[in-house]
Amino acid sequence: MIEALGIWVAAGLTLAIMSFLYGDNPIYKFAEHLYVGYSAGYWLIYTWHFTIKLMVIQPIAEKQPGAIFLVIPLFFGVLMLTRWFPRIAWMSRWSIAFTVGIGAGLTLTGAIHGYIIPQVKATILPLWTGNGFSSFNNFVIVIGVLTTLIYFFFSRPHTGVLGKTSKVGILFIMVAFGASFGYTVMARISLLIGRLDFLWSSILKLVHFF
Amino acid sequence: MLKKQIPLAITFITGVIIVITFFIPHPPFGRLQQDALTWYSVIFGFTMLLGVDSLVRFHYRKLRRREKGWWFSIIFYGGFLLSFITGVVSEVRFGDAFKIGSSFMYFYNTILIPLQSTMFALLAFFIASASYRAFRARNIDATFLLVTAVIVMLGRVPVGYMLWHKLPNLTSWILNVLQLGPMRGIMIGIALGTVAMSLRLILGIERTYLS
Amino acid sequence: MNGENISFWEKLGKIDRRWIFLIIGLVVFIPIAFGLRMTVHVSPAVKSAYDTINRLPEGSVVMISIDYDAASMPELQPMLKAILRHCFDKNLKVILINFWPLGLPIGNQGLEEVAREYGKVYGVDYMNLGYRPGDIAVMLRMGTEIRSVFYGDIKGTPLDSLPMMKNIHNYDDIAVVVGLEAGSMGDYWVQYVNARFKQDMILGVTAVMAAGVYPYLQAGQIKGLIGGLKGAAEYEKLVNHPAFGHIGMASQSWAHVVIILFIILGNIGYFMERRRKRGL
Amino acid sequence: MILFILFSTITVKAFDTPNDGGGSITIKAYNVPETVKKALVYRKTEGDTTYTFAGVMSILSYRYVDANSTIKNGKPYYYRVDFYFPDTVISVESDSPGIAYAQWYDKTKTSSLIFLIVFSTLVLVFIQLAKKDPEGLYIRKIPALDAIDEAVGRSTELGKPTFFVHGLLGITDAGTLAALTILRRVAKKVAEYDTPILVTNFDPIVMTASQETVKQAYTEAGRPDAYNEKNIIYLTYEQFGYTAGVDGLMVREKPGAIFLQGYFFAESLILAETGHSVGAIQIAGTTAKEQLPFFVAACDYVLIGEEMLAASSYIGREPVMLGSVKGADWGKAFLMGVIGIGVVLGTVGAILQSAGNGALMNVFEKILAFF
Repeated sequence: MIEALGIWVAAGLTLAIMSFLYGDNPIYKFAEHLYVGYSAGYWLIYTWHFTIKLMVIQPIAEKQPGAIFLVIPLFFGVLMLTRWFPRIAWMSRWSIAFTVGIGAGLTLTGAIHGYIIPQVKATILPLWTGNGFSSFNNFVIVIGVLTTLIYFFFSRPHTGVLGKTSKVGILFIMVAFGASFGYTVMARISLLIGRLDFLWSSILKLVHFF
Repeated sequence: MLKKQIPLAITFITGVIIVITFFIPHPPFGRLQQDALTWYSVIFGFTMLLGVDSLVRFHYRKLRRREKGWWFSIIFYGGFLLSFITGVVSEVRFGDAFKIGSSFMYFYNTILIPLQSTMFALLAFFIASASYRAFRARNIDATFLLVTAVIVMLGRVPVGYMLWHKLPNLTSWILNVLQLGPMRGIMIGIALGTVAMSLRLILGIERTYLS
Repeated sequence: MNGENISFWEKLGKIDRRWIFLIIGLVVFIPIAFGLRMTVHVSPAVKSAYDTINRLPEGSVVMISIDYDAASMPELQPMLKAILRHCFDKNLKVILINFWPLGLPIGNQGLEEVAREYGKVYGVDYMNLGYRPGDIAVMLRMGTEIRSVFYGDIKGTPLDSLPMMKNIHNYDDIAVVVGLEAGSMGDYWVQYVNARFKQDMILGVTAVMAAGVYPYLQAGQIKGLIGGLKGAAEYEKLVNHPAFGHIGMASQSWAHVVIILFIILGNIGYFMERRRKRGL
Repeated sequence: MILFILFSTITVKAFDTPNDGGGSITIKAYNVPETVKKALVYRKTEGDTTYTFAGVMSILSYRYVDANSTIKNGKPYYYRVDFYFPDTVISVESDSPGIAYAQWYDKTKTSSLIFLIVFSTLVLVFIQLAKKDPEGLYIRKIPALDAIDEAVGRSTELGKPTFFVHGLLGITDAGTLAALTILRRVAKKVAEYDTPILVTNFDPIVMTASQETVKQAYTEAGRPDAYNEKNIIYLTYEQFGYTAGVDGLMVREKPGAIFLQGYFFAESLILAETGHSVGAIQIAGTTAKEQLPFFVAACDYVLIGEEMLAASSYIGREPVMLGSVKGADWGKAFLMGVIGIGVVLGTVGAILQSAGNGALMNVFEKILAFF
């Protein structure tokens, strides 16, 4: 019985969200508010369990080495809560500043080590490989990278040679976007297939149930 | 001073330490990047309270003022309390609300999963309407976008193979070669922009939320 | 006569998008309801993923990272099942790990289902690490010792009491990491784990991400790439076990054709209108 | 049965794992015949009489990194590797013990360090130059940023609110920080025109930063009294819950202008199509390369990747900022130079190699390996 109820609820909510395609309506509004409310509560529990309990309480209770350093985020975490008290709310900026500092440091090194170096390395391709077709492919890749980078030059007017190459760059970008879009259509249809398959098998199950 | 200089100093010191320790494997520096991420999560945990508080108040205001559609805010509270209470109960009973078989996970499966998947599946419809409306050969840029999209769309499904048996090969070539350069260019550009932005933040040149 | 034509094309250009929605819905639904199927051709990127796993000696460890939730299940779950079938068929050991907590029950469900088919034993042939928060921090720490983050498995059993885990400590003990990705976790796997620990990786991604992660394949940072439901269908074909991926390909094909027809109609309408405006 | 073949050609070396924080020893085997089926590594240290099992060596790389938690820095460890052949097992001991150390510098990151130094120097130099001589600094046109004022203006004329929808990543993402810069500009215009704004947030930390940003913008516009914190709301930390919520707000409030800024995932198109259906001018910006095509298709203006990250300089037009953009461009030119030189070297090397001279190709491969 409880399983059948689950199927009814799941199938009903699926249809409620789909009704948004027709236009805003009370059924969608119901599902939307339930969704926002339920997931907000879900993530609160999630944060409690996985962040506060597992990352703060457990290491301190077990006296794990290095747990003492948790004082740092606890301090800034509490400072964040000063926003509830308008008079000292400005102190929360310290916490924002700290998170921004962490973010800046990590993304700076991450972008260089994880993106720039490997991708530049992968672009250094010989234009002659002994095979005409793969040589041509390498040529296309190198030109694609360079002209795209030219498009993202900001400090010079895009006129003359720079202008022409950046035009080629934007054409390459459009091809990439088209490819990405075309490729994605597939994924989106797959999702709908998954959902309609679920609806159809739910209907079959419920018919069978009665 | 306290309101502007100190935050700038905090960002500067934190950023510089994290960048330098990236190159030092020796303890205790080698682990600092990982620890910093944990610290970030902890601060995030505290801030979550502020977020939920803002959302709860938003709906409380609607209820109190009896704004249009106010009674949907009751649904919001219903949903919120359902997950919150089953979460607390499961957490107390099992010590872990995420244990398979808890009431918290039951509602997760019956409520959240269908909502999530259906919302995602709406994209199938929107991608069709967006293609219809936006893919017009207005100029040369748009034409390039349109033609590539159509080729790839066809080349990725068996029908494409039936139309022209080389179409999947052409699609593979577009994905592996033609679009690779610009994608990589965009990625390198974003990474460079990110490095420049991070530098500006650490140096205190970029300070959106401060002054 | 001419006047009627113009108004027809103009109307078509501004058609209520709900008609488009209805047609797409029908085109996808009909093959599902009537069980229509289509044949699939294997692409090199998927073949290369298959070969990477196929080459592994018996007993090697494959770590599969479940980095998706219910929303991407239709695309990634068939992939998970096909890869699991391949691993169990070749007597490889499987470790599941999760970076999306919401994917926890989904990954486990797929794992248990396929393991049952092959009569595999938990803790000996496969296991599930579960989830720990911290994303990149977790990935990096597993580079020295898995136990420094995962004290126990998904049920809390200490790792050392699972026979298969006795000799598994870090990435050096893992032959291949397969990331099934619906978000940015795949980038982290490549940028942190592949870059720092030279770990062999395969990515299985939602179709939307596939174009974006192709550079990794070309740069040799990943050994294979499985993209979307089509990729899953291709892998199903390679392991000789057609499943959900195959059923969906018919709906998929017809939906693509219909969308392309829409684009063509839209463009005819656009050019008719432009010609009329020039004429005036 | 274990056969000890004294004259086996296999050798095993144990050495400190380079570029790490200590506590790890690498064991590598050389001259291993291809017929080997598996290789098991055993460890012993001073005071041990027998070897204990350490792990399985990869038979592709013939390398094993022993990072067992018992390994102490500075202490010698002896290793034995058992190689399993179809018909026999050969045990080989390491010729000398391995001793683990912690390193102060990670050599594998030298290329990153060099780039970091070059790039930072360029940015700093151009910032100094810009301070000295602010004349002649240029930044190319970015239409999406020019359209901000127009969009807010039109929304005001129609008597509709302006929406600012944040992306899904936190404040550690550069795109999110750029979104805050754009929010500041939008909020300032909104304050000047005295029109309603609603900022939706996925991440609570971004919410607090948004509140500070909007507050600053209202102060800058001379209207600090009009600032209302309640207009900057958090929705839910769940991807599609957030999407459902924002969509609901869009169809009910019918905004005249919508800004979709930050890092988006699949929800990008749902948001953009719904925004379009309510007739809003939409300006999107993201560093999510996969989502750019959808914004390009469904929105009126789009900031493509790096354009978004240059937004603060474009909007502010302060010499220091423009200087940093110029420095970053030179950094880009430097990278393009590296690619160009590398490609030429590789091509000439490859041609020479096919003519029988592989010297240059060796140099080329060495350079690539350095990266």
